[in-house]
Amino acid sequence: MTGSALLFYVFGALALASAVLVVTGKNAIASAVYLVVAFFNLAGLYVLLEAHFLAASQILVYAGAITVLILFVIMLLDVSQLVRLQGSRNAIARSLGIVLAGLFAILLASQLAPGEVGFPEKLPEGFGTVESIGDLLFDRYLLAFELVSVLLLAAIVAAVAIAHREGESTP
Amino acid sequence: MNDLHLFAIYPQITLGLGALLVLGEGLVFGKNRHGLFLITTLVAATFSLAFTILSWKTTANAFAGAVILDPTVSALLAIVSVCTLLGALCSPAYANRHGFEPANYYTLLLFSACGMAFLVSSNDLAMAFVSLETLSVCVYALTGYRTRQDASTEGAVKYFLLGAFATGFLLYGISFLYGATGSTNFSEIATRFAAGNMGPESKFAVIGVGLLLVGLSFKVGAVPFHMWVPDVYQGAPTPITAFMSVAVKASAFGFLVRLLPHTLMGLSDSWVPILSALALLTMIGGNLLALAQRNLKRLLAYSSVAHAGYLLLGVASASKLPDQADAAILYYLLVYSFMNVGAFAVLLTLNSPARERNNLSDLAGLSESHPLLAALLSLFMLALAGIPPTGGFTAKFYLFGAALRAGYTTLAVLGILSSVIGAFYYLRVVVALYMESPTRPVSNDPAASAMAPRGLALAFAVLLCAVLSVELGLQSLPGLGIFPSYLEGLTDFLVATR
Amino acid sequence: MHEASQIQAQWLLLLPLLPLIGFAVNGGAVLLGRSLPEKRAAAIACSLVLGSALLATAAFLRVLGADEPIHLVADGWHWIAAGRLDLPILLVVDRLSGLFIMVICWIGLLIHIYSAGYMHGDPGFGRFFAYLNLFMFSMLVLVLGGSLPILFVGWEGVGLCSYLLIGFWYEHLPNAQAGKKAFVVNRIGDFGFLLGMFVLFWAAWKAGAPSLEIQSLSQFIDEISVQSVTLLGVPVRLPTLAAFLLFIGACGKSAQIPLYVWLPDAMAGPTPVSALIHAATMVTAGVYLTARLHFVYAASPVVMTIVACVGAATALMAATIALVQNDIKKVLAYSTVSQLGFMFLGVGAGAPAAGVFHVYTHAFFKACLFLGSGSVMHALANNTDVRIMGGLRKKMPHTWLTFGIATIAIAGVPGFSGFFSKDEILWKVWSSHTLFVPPIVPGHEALTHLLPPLLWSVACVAAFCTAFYMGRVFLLTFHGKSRTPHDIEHHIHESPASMTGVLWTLAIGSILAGYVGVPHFLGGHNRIEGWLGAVLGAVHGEESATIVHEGSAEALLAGLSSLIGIGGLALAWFFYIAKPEIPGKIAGAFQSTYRVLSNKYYVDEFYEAVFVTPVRKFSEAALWKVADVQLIDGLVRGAGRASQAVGRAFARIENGFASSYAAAMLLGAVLVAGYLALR
Amino acid sequence: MSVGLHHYLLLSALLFVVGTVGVITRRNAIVVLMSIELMLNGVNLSLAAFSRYWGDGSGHALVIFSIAVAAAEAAVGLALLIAVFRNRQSVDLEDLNLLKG
Amino acid sequence: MPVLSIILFLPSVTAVAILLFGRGESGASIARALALLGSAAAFLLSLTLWAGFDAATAQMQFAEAFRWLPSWGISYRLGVDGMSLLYVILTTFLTPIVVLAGFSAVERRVPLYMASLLFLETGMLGAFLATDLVLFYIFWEAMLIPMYLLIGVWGGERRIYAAVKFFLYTMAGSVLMLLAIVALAYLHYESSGEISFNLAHLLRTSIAYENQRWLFGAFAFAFAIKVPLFPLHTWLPDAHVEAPTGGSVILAGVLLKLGTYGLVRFAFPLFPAAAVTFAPWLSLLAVIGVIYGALVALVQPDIKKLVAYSSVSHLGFCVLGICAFTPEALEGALYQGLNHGLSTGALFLLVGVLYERRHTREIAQFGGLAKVIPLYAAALVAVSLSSIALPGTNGFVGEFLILLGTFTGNVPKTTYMAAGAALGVILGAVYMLWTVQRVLFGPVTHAVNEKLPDLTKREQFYLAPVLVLIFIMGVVPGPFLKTFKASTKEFLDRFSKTAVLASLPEADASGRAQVSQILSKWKEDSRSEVASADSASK
Repeated sequence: MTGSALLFYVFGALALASAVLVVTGKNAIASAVYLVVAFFNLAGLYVLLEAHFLAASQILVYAGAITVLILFVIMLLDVSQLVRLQGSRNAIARSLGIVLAGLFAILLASQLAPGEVGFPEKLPEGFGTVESIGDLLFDRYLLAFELVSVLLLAAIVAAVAIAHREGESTP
Repeated sequence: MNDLHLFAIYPQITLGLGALLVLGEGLVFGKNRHGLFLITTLVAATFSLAFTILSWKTTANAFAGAVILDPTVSALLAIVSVCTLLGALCSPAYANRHGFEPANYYTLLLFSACGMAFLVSSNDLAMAFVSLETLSVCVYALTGYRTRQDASTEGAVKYFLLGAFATGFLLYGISFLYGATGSTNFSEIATRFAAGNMGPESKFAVIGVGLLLVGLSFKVGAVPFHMWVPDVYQGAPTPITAFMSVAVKASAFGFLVRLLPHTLMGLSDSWVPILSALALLTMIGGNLLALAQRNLKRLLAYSSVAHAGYLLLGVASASKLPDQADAAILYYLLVYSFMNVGAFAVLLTLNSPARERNNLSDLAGLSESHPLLAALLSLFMLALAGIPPTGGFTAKFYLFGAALRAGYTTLAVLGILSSVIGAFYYLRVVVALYMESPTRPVSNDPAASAMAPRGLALAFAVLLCAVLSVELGLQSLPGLGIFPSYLEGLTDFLVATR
Repeated sequence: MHEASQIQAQWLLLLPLLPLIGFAVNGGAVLLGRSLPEKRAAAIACSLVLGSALLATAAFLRVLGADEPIHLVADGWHWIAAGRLDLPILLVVDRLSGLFIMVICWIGLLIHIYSAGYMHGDPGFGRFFAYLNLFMFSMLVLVLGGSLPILFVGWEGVGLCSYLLIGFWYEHLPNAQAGKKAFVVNRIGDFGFLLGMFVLFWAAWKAGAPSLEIQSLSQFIDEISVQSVTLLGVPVRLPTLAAFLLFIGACGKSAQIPLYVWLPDAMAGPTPVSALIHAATMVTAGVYLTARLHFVYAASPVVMTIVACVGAATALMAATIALVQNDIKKVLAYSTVSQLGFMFLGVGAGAPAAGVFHVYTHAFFKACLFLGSGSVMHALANNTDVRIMGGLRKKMPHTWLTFGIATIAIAGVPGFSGFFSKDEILWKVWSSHTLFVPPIVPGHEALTHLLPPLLWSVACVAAFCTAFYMGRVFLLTFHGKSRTPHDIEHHIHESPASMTGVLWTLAIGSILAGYVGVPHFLGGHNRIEGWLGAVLGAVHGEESATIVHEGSAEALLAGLSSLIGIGGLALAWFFYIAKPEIPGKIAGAFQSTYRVLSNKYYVDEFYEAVFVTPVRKFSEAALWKVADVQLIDGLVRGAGRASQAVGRAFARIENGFASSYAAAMLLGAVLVAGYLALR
Repeated sequence: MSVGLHHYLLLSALLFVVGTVGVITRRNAIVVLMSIELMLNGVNLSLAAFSRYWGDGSGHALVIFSIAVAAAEAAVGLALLIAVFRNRQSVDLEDLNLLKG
Repeated sequence: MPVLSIILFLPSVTAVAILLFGRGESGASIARALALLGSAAAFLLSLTLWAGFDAATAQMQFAEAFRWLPSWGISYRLGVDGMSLLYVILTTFLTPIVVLAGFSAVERRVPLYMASLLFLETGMLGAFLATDLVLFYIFWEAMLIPMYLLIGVWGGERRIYAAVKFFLYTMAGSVLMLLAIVALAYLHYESSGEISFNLAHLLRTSIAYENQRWLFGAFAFAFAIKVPLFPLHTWLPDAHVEAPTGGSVILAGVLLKLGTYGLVRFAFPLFPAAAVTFAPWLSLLAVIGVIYGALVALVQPDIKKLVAYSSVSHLGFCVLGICAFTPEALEGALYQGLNHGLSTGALFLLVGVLYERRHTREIAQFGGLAKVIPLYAAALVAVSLSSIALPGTNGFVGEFLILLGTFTGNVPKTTYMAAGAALGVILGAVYMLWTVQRVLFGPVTHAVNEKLPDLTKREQFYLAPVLVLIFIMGVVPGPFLKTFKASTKEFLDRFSKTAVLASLPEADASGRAQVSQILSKWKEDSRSEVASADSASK
């Protein structure tokens, strides 16, 4: 087992474990923290995949921005413990959901498992670097990239419109 | 870059710039210049429509193949522009009444329209993904725009959470499609699949198609991915319901048509059966579910699910005869826009600050107090039911015609029978309007609101929808197999004088 | 079959048209709410009928004057023309129809005149005459119709008039019910008539001459009679089928078993109506039809035999019922049924001429009897129960005398018209060669030989009963002590001259009418038989050689039948005048028989219980409430309800929880993935 | 044995499914949002793996877009949750069933 | 001059005018006057059609056509031939009468009522006149809306149930027909390379047996619902009972005829091989309907329901006549359609008169009316006589021809069918006369009825033409029957053995074999007729 393989299993196991903890965590803050852990491990996996820029973005945006935002809202609303875990009125759908998720996992895995496909040894020059990604974003994905700015602007407007109380003067 | 072909995205740019303009106006002139924002929006939508028409028969491939322009895209762009126009026209009275902050409202409306316009013209997975999210994010926000109303925010949260959930599937599908082909460009993907003899990737393609179908089924509201539809339609502010019931549907179907029959034709063995099953479930499920509804918005929501089913049948047919089925789908979407917005617009006309009249029982006896509105609402209902001589009939005729032609006889039979169930609940509305006596005294304010200046916009929307709902039934000359021929003539005229 | 020469006579169209004008005038006036004054209404009606009568006489004389049978023909527009069928309006007078129109018009005229007195003061006077005229029209169309559908027009027309006239006093519900019953029972017969007509047309078409014209049918009868089809696996000759079906029609119109039940009830109508329609003319239409289509019947001896048997059975059955009825009109009604049975017996025995002869004589004496009874009712405030009559002889001498003459005539006392015709029938039955039992019946040969004497004896018993009950009625009504309640009694008066005059005319007719058919053995030439025989196929024509030879037998039988008639009357005298206590004793001794007879064999009750009630119950309970509402419509409504229920059930899954929605989406995803993975 | 595409894909699938389980089972809307982020991350991993497989940067670009989208969605979603919270003092999804049927 | 289009749209234009001008205080009177004018004008115009009609040809006359949706092969195409001429006139004839009848019967929302009637007239006329299948379908379906309103707005207690049932029932049948129309056009396209919905073109298409059967099934299903053929009739009693008088008259008078008309115009000629296959079954249903309808009518306590079931019975005769493939029966069936329109229409008008006075339709509520309202009684008796097909009335001509033609027809077992249907002649008399007796005769059982006013002048005015026609058509049916001849001949020519086989493509060997097998069971002696038709056509 090569080093990278070992790292894959370590990062993978940690990511998966923290993901499970996110989902099962009793406390929203704990979940958020586990989420960060998962993100870091994923960043590690990105590195293994030669996606260095992605790894950086992952940490900056996901772990840095999004999770912080989520934590911030949790604190703001003080809803970390708010949700009772017992007495669900929709237990059937939940348990059914778990079964279905299991089925889905099995089906997905059954399609993916057989037949090992390896990675090519050789990678093009500059794969995963900022430059190469930048080239793509400003050439091939220029329009999409520009559209992302629209998206983000729209999201800001939306967030302001919704969260800003004065948005609606009289009911 | 020589192959930018910027003209191909003039409509999209117009819509986006319009949004920025409204935003800027809000900053400059203050946030309550409702009329200004409305006019800006209308102008943007109109220009977008005009640009679409000007480049009507043009085919282009712009931004390194990220977007394309062809007749189908033009038609979809026109539909999106028209829907935006109608949505904006429906808005002012309602927005005023509920004290919406107009600048952000119209900004979001235009941004979502921009997203839709990009979605229907995108020729690249990344492009499609981003534009889809752009429109979704805006529509989530618009759904929850009545922030003080429980229903609105609840609908928005459900929409958002489930939408994001679906986005996960969609993106996963995109990922597998990319994994199967190594490309995100539709043309390249299509070429790859058409070439056949793929290696281990072929399995990825199938997985990708399945996941994409899941994600898109959510967006178009196919059974069993439809469950958000009634809650969101009911919760959303009515103008937004009107807008998204047609615009989101049109753009999502535009994308579906672009993706499945055009791009993934090589995989039709995988998706056609699924799509057929979805179509069947959706047609029957939507109609059956609508039967139990008493709230008109909810009823129309389920009805829109049913219509999605018919359209899905069209998409399935497009696997066999793309041209004819595409035309039928586009025609259907166009007609559907008018008749559905029309129905919502009438509801909006009936709303008053005191009371929203969204229940069937609220409509009782309306034909005596508001004969014209009752007649128009009945017209839209009959159109939705597909009764000639309305556009609803013609649209169904083309669509089921295409399905039959493509060999989906059983589906067509079951679908059209389910439309008989559909007729029942549309007729329920007519029953309430004409055959029941009012349960509560009818207040007079709707008439008053119709007289107000901003009510004028709404009245215009209603009349426009009514005229076109009928016109498309009677005239409906598909030039390009898509649009009435005089529209074609108009385009020629404009192009000639340019 | 000789080819009768045809003579165009468009004026024949006037014959039915005149009464139709009368109907239009009187009916129109009534409808417009301005009924004509009685005198004028009656004058119009009577004069138009007189016109018809004169025309009829002219036509009859024309036919009579010709040595060979001739056809006077009038035709009008093409009534129905479609496909193979072309039905022009066509009226024909030949010897048969000539005789009939004479009877119809003249007796009709007499009854019109009689009615003018009888209906005096009735608020529906104008309406009554309108109906009567309409009847005259229909009856004339029936008789003159040169093709079966035209005949059918008259056939149904008289049915309609009968319906309208029976229910003339519709405020009294039983009258209306009786009218409806008459129409409906007739319709059952019409069902047969229609089908019979179709069969004939079918046969004619197969024979290459698709037509329903009687003349054309008779021309091609040889080709037609060989046509056959397989019905339910049995080969059937079409003429046999047609004859049978048409006989069902005749049974309806002429009140034969099993369709006679309407006629007694029909007495609910005004008495002139009973006389005209339900005695003299309409009810004989069945006989007329059978005679008219004698060539079809001649081609199907089995049906002939059935006709004869039914006729005999009806004659006997009705006569026995008449024995014990106390309603004077009911007795006359059953008597009519019985006499009609005789006519059919004659026709069925292969002697249509004899049957028609009886129709002709019967018209006189039965009309006379009815009108006489009408006269009595007129005097007794419309009472018809013989038990409250008696001793009217003195107070109503004209009525008494005419009624008596008619009674003697119907009883078959020699010298009176009834004797000649009835005796003729009895003789023809006795000597019949056409009665034939089909080979499928075991012992058919013996039966075939046995049938004539058997039918003859049945007829004799019936004739005896006839004489007896007629004597009974006559005696109970006019002789003995008056049993009339006092309040009515002092009203009793002889009827006005317009009525008695008619009675006398008919009474004289009842005596003299028979002399056109004096049999050979009495030195007569039986002219009517020969005369009619020429057009009615002269079934016995070739027997002229044997007439002399069999003359003695005929005379013997005639003597017997005279004895029967006189004996019956004498017995009645003995029972009701000499020993009036005997009938009660007999009734007491044979209580059950008496009850059965006075309840008319419970046939009405039987029909009610077996057909009417079950059909109604079945229709209501099974067809409507179960099959229609619950089963067929239930399926429809069930589909609707099921859709709604399913919709509601699914709507319940839509429970508002985002997790459910997500689960549903995941379910969809699993299904999609499952399909893709497992396909 | 070397770690290949399939390993990454399986891992990404597991992450995705864990996310879906979270979406369905959790009642706290914020946790649901986090679960969705997990799903998206699972997808991102597969994209990166495919990118590595093809030696092509498009996958990376897609991940970038995905991250941006996730950010935008989080912003709007959290804003909506705040609005809901203001109305009902709850972000329990089981309280959000005014609309149903 | 596009006279057909003028007749067709004149009522609609009037309806629009009514909606525009029929407002305010005098709206009702304006609406009434306009409606009467418009419908009467349409009637007079339609008479010119008859005047200019050439009975010698089976061609579409007064034909109009322009390409409407060329890329879909849909054209606006109108024409009349012998099969439709009299039905067009029946429609235009009944509408003014119904308008008149509605003068007093309808007090609420008069303009809407009149407009609905007139729109309905356009719908019905369009369905009779259209010779393009899509155009036909449009009118066929559009017609439902005004009828739906007529029942639902001005109907009785359960009007909504009845209206919705009527609409959905009919629609369920017709949507399948729509699919069949489209499929037919595609089959035509495949064989000829041009897309067309023109009836004349489609009639020339040869269609495989299998397809013929399916398509015929869809067409026949739609039409059978409209007829209504047993067991698809259950919408009719509800619709009739609940509809206002005018609605019932139009429904019985014209709408049902569209069912039989559709069979002879479309379903049978388009798919001859399927028609000969299914005709015996259709006749069986028709005969069941004749008897069943009559029996159920017998026990109805509600007079309108009774008439409704009687319609099931009468229309059974029509279908029977169509399925016999003889000229007599077919002409009889067409004629019977007209008769039923008049007599049942008149019956409903008369029931409406009573309803207006007493607001009940229960037979038990009446009795002895003949004395109180003699004129009415006379009219009711006359109409009943037509209904029970007394010779001298129109009803007889129709039933006689149908029964005669069916009895001697070619189709196996047709003789039994005719014999069974002839039972309906008896039953018809039973229920009709029983009803007449219960309503008119006997003593006056309810004191309220003592003072009923007799027919008013207006009522007399609109009833008189119907009554007069009933007798004219009974006595002089010639001019009416004459118009059918050429078209019926053309129709029947399509059902000669060779023609039926020619409707199947050469390649469809098994289909041809099956159809030959079926045709061989037809009565041998009918060949003479068929053979002569064949030789004549060659």
